[in-house]
Amino acid sequence: MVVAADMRRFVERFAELIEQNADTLTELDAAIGDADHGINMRRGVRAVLERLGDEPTPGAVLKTVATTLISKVGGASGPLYGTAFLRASAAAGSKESLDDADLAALFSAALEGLRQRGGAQAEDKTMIDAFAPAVGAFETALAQGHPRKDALQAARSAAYAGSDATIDLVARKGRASYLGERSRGHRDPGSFSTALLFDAAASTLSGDGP
Amino acid sequence: MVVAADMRRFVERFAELIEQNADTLTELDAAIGDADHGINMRRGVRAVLERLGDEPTPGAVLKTVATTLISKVGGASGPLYGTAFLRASAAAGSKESLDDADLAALFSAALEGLRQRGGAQAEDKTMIDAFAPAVGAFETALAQGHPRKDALQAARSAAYAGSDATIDLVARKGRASYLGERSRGHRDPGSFSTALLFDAAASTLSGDGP
Amino acid sequence: MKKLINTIESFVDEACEGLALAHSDLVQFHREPRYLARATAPKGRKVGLVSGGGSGHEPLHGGFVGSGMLDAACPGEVFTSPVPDQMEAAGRAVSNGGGVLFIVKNYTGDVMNFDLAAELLRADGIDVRTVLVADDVAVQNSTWTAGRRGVGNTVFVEKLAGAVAERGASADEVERVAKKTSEAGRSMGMALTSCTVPAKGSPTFELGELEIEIGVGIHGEPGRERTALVSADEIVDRLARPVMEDLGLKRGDQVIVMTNGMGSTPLIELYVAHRHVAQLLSGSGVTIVRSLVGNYITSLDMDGCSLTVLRADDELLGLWDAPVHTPALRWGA
Amino acid sequence: MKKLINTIESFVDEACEGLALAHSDLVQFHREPRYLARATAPKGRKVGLVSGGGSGHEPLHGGFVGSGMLDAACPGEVFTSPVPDQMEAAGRAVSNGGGVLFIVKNYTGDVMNFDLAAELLRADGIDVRTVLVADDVAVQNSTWTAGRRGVGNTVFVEKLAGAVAERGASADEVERVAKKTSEAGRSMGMALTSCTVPAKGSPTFELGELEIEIGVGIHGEPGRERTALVSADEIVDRLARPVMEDLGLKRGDQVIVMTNGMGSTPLIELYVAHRHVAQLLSGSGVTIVRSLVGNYITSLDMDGCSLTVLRADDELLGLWDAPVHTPALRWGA
Ligand SMILES: Nc1ncnc2c1ncn2[C@@H]1O[C@H](COP(=O)(O)OP(=O)(O)O)[C@@H](O)[C@H]1O
Ligand SMILES: Nc1ncnc2c1ncn2[C@@H]1O[C@H](COP(=O)(O)OP(=O)(O)O)[C@@H](O)[C@H]1O
Ligand SMILES: [Mg+2]
Ligand SMILES: [Mg+2]
Ligand SMILES: [Mg+2]
Ligand SMILES: [Mg+2]
Repeated sequence: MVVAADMRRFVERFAELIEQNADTLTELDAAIGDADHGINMRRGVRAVLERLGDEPTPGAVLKTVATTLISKVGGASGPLYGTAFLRASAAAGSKESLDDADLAALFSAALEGLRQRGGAQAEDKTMIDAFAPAVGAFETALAQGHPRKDALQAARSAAYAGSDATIDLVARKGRASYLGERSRGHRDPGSFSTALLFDAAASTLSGDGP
Repeated sequence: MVVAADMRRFVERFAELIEQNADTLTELDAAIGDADHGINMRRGVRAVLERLGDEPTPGAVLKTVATTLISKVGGASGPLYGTAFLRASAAAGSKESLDDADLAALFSAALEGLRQRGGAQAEDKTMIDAFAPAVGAFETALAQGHPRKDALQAARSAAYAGSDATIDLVARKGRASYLGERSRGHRDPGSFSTALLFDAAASTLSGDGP
Repeated sequence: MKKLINTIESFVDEACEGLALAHSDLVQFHREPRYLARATAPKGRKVGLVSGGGSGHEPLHGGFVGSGMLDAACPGEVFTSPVPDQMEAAGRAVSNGGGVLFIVKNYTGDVMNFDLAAELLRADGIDVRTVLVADDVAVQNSTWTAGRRGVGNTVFVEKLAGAVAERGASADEVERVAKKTSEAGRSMGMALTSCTVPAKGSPTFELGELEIEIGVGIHGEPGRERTALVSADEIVDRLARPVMEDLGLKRGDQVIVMTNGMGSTPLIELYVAHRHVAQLLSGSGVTIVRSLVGNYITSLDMDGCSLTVLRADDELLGLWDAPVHTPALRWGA
Repeated sequence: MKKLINTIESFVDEACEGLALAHSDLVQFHREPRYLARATAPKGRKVGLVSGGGSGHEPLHGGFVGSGMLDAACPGEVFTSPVPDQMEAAGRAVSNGGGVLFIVKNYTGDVMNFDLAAELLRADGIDVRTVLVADDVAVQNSTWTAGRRGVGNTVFVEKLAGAVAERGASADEVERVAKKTSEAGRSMGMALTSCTVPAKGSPTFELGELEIEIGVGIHGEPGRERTALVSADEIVDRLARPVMEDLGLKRGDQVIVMTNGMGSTPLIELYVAHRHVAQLLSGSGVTIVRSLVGNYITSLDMDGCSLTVLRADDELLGLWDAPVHTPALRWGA
């Protein structure tokens, strides 16, 4: 079961991965965007760590993350990740602990929020291309009876693979879309931060403690 | 004797030396001025070559040079060289040919014009520091009975030596004076173009033909 | 990275403070959430004009706050769209019963953040309209992409919508003028050098000693093509032709033109560029009725220029000539 | 060298053409000899104001031709003072029986070329006065040198002398105001990078990645010291303290301030600098009554800034607020 403390560890791990990869994210954005994705995400997770208090439930933790990202990140990624976390928080409701099905519902609500906010489809070369496969892989693994830990690993791998696959795509949403064909050959920065998100989830939400 | 054709050759040789040394003059000016002395002088001598026609007398040649420099060079060097040539032209008057004494008078009138126009004294680190020694050396050599050719060589050497000596001076006139002590250690660009002027004179005004 | 900067974190706030100090009669600075608003609120039920976007494009938008133009501007971090809190607070501050118009450059981030703010304001019963500026012809348009980037025409939209709002026009009317202006303008830019985002500390892109980027975005986004350094006239040709074509300019058309510097371009060079802009347009029988030459929408320290052409009928021209009094644009006042 | 330029030879002429095309209502361009004059001659026996100097400092001087400021400007080659023919022709064109005032930045070349022109005009019976601007405190003053360089205060002298001339004041009166302004202003500048003169094609001086030049001249002349890159606030300290000291500013003094960009400095950075300028002055009990922040006297593509402070009594402040309508400075019109 995932409790508030697990969710906090997840957020902290995500923040850590963003710190470690901020320059990479910015470099990726420099190639096909405006060179700020790592800076944006880092500003966001730092603010999250500052604001995170003793939220009682996983949903409350996610809510703090959501509102902080919305009011601190800006850019495209702020409202997108903000909306994803907000929907995840709503899906988690006020439950004290989340089981596998809750987690699946939470992921899929987050994905749905991303889609609605950004209007992007698969293969538009956005964070959707990492997020959707990750959510799919998680659900499939659970459906096949794998333990949550393995399902999270599957989600993590699918997210990285999805991010890898953005390299060959031509962007149709976000700043990179202005490049048309010239966006091909570069990884989408948001897909990579999404992979980091599922990476953080895999190492913190397996439900077997820290 | 110096006739109009000699004076034209002098001007052409001066123009040639300026062309060859334009970058050097500009580099010198970059160090303690505004990096345009070579550019200014080149613009001036090119305009002179375009305008020079079939002036009948040495004085007329000098007059064309003077008015062209004044209306084409700008900067400090335009009015300074312009005034020098104008005074030289006045000293030459309408004579068809100039003897040693005429030449000495012409040089000294030019120097006087420079002094009046710019108000600079010896050791102010200006073209005066090449011009005055050159004129002095010319007069001394003639007084000692040396032939004009040798006197011109003496003027040439004195001009280059005078220019060398500006390196150790602190500028008190012109743009370089704004640097105070920091102007020391650099050659004054105008003193070097003046040395080129006497260099050109030495090889063209000796009165023994081209 | 060499800049006049104290810390990366305080950069935008300090610039806003400096602006408000230099123009305290016109603009005041609200720190949390960050926005710049007119020092003196206009009287009556005037439609409130709010714009904003990433910082680094100065004088856009803060330099256009004042009578006859914006009521408030929301500066984001450098090249990062502002957050909804800012537009919400600014919108609330300038809403006077007459409604609020958001002028938004068409970037995904800006659009989403302004949308979130509009949702919040509407929930409180405030009438919020949004006009998108999407004038960069460097980007090939297509319905299934994010559309064109918003660049120089933003200045024109802010001026003309600002003028009609100042006259006390209704929200419908202000929205109409803003949309009409947005549709009547096209732009294209180019870079001689990259810009350097302070937080990144190194140039966004690399250009060779003799390379230029044609169609560059105002955040250093790559453009249509990277090509060899050519003369000012050739550069202007490559900007002006797509702009004129896309706008479908014909003989007899009247235009307002902006030859804009990207931030590090000396004015003397902008005038050299503008000369050929004027030659090209006149050569095509187009009449330039008004011109702006200078830095109006910049990209930090990028060297380069952009061209914006607005087809102006008598209505737009009249609004252009209406008094404006802001830090960066002023006449008739 | 990357510039918006066609040929080195045509550079200045083309920029003048561009200026005149962009502001044909204000300025007309005379090619041979080169000067920019008002498009519409002022009425009556107004004193004609003529300034000029090397090009590369735009908008100075051409951008200040118009009502309430200059009658004509004589642009030399880049960083090279104009030739006497130009000032003679411009002086003749604007002399209307009321006399002519030459506003000359204190550089040997400028002084001598303007002097020659004045001699020629006086020979024709025209009353020519000259005011020298010599405000750069980076240069230690001394009676036996060429004196201080003329920099930012030129903008103030042109504005205030222009305002009083526009009111129809006599040559004596215009000269008095010009001299008074010239004496009441001080400046100092700094460079983050060198400028590149087109004809030379490479930077005038070399600065290391983390070096700056304090007290630089507007032609890239070396300044007081070369030092390590420091914060914007420290840079402003090093400019403002010598300026304030030299001006002998005391509590209660009123000043007009200009935080000026050297050509390639982004406006956002100038505002960061201006913030501290304002803080320092207010902190000393000095009241800033008016401010200019932007590019007013530049050095081609140099990155850096300069500060000009003018002690302004009520007379000068009133003249400052008088209407001005030029390409680069406009209010009340
Ligand atoms: N419409 C969209 N839907 C989903 N993701 C998007 C959309 N637009 C942009 N993104 C994502 O946002 C990322 C860029 O984020 P960021 O650089 O922080 O914002 P900005 O583009 O405003 O600078 C892109 O790499 C992409 O993954
Ligand atoms: N007052 C003066 N008297 C004599 N020579 C001077 C004076 N001022 C400057 N010069 C000379 O002029 C030279 C600079 O010429 P130039 O670079 O063409 O003009 P500017 O200084 O206006 O850029 C100096 O090197 C110096 O020799
Ligand atoms: Mg980005
Ligand atoms: Mg020089
Ligand atoms: Mg961004
Ligand atoms: Mg010079």
